[in-house]
Amino acid sequence: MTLRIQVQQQDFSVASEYELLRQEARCGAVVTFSGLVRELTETQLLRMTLEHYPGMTEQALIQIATEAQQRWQLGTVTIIHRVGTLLPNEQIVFVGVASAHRAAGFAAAEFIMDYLKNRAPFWKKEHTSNGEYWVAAKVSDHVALQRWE
Amino acid sequence: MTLRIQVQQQDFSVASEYELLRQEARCGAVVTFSGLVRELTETQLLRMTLEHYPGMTEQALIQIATEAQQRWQLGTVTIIHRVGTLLPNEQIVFVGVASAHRAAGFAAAEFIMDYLKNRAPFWKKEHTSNGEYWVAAKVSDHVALQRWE
Amino acid sequence: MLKILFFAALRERLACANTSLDLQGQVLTARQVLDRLAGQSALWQQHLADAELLCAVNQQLVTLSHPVAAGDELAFFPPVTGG
Amino acid sequence: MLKILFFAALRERLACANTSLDLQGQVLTARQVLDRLAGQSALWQQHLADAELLCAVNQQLVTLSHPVAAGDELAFFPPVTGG
Repeated sequence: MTLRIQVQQQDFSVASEYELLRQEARCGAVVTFSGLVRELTETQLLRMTLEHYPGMTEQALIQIATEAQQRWQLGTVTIIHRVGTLLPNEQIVFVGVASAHRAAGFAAAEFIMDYLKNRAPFWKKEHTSNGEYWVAAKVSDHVALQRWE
Repeated sequence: MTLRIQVQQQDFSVASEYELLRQEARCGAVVTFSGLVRELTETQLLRMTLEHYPGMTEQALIQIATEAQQRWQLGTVTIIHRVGTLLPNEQIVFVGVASAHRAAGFAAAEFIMDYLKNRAPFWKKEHTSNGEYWVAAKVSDHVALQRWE
Repeated sequence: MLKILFFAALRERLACANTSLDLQGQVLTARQVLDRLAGQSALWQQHLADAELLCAVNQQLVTLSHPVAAGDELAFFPPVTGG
Repeated sequence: MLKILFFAALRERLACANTSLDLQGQVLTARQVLDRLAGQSALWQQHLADAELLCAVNQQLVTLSHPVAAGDELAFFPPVTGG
């Protein structure tokens, strides 16, 4: 049971993270989630900036990962979240879970993302060809939490 | 909506597959599942052999991926499954899903694995220090299907 | 002719990967074919009686009530264990 | 002193990233602190009245009924949007 939590400006390598996750001899399943900056439908996204609450962010991610490890039998859990300026198609977040059984891996990875979306102090601002906008929280992200309660 | 299905003896690269999946500008989420040959608890696993039903295998995987694309809004769906001789910690299977929303990606990747485990004609044989054994189907894999019906 | 395939543990137990059956123009169910095959020997009877066996006709999973005719490809195999 | 932080849209609207309050030995709830801050100006009143605001004490999410005292770090911010 290893926890790997990183909040960083620089990009991350899914390939390297996956290699770390697959090393555990007793874990036959690795589930990963990657979140990317995607294009907007109604206007052109120039870049995104990600603000966070230093100190609280890391604690929140550790709490979420620890809670997942208490709920399911997991090997390594990795959470990486970027902050600062991001361009379209850049990577924002990575969650990786190694586990003996796939159901635990899928559940834990989705649980971590659902909690991260609602509890971890990150805020996105979109810089578009029409101006700058703070991203609004989505009702669907609140609803997503309910299944875990 | 792209489908990428491969049944092959040679290993695959999760890094390359991920790079293909993350190219879609409108897909902000990439979920991957990798299944690995894991150690046994009671005896030493020397190697595993994977038999399949050529022709039917590819069709079964295409059907499963197509069904997932009908149920959820997805971008590229990739399924790679190896056959032949595999050593401990080698990669067996890869499922990757790109989607606009993470819930669809998680659901589709798990759906594909659950169906693959029950419907795709692959059979594993474990070669251990105590002899050779065909792997028995797991009740939990049958149960896993029920949630999708 | 009906082409018949066996896979995995079943293939090993029967010591047979594929065989064929002359249906003489008949249409049978997969179960009827299974019964005919089982009549070939005590060994085949024993191993083809497994209620867990799966069946595919022309590379599609079907139930044993599915019809087969000359030119079809019929396969019997144990529950799958890939992934 | 109580250290108070604001983030994201709230920080921009208040044009303030952090401030402090002398509690003079009192223990207040986060809501009482919010009310005091809102009294500073019409602008602050307007933006701190947002019912959606989240609150953290010593870097843990809490409800507005949570007590704070000198030495604590209190933060107010809009719903989070990471991931």
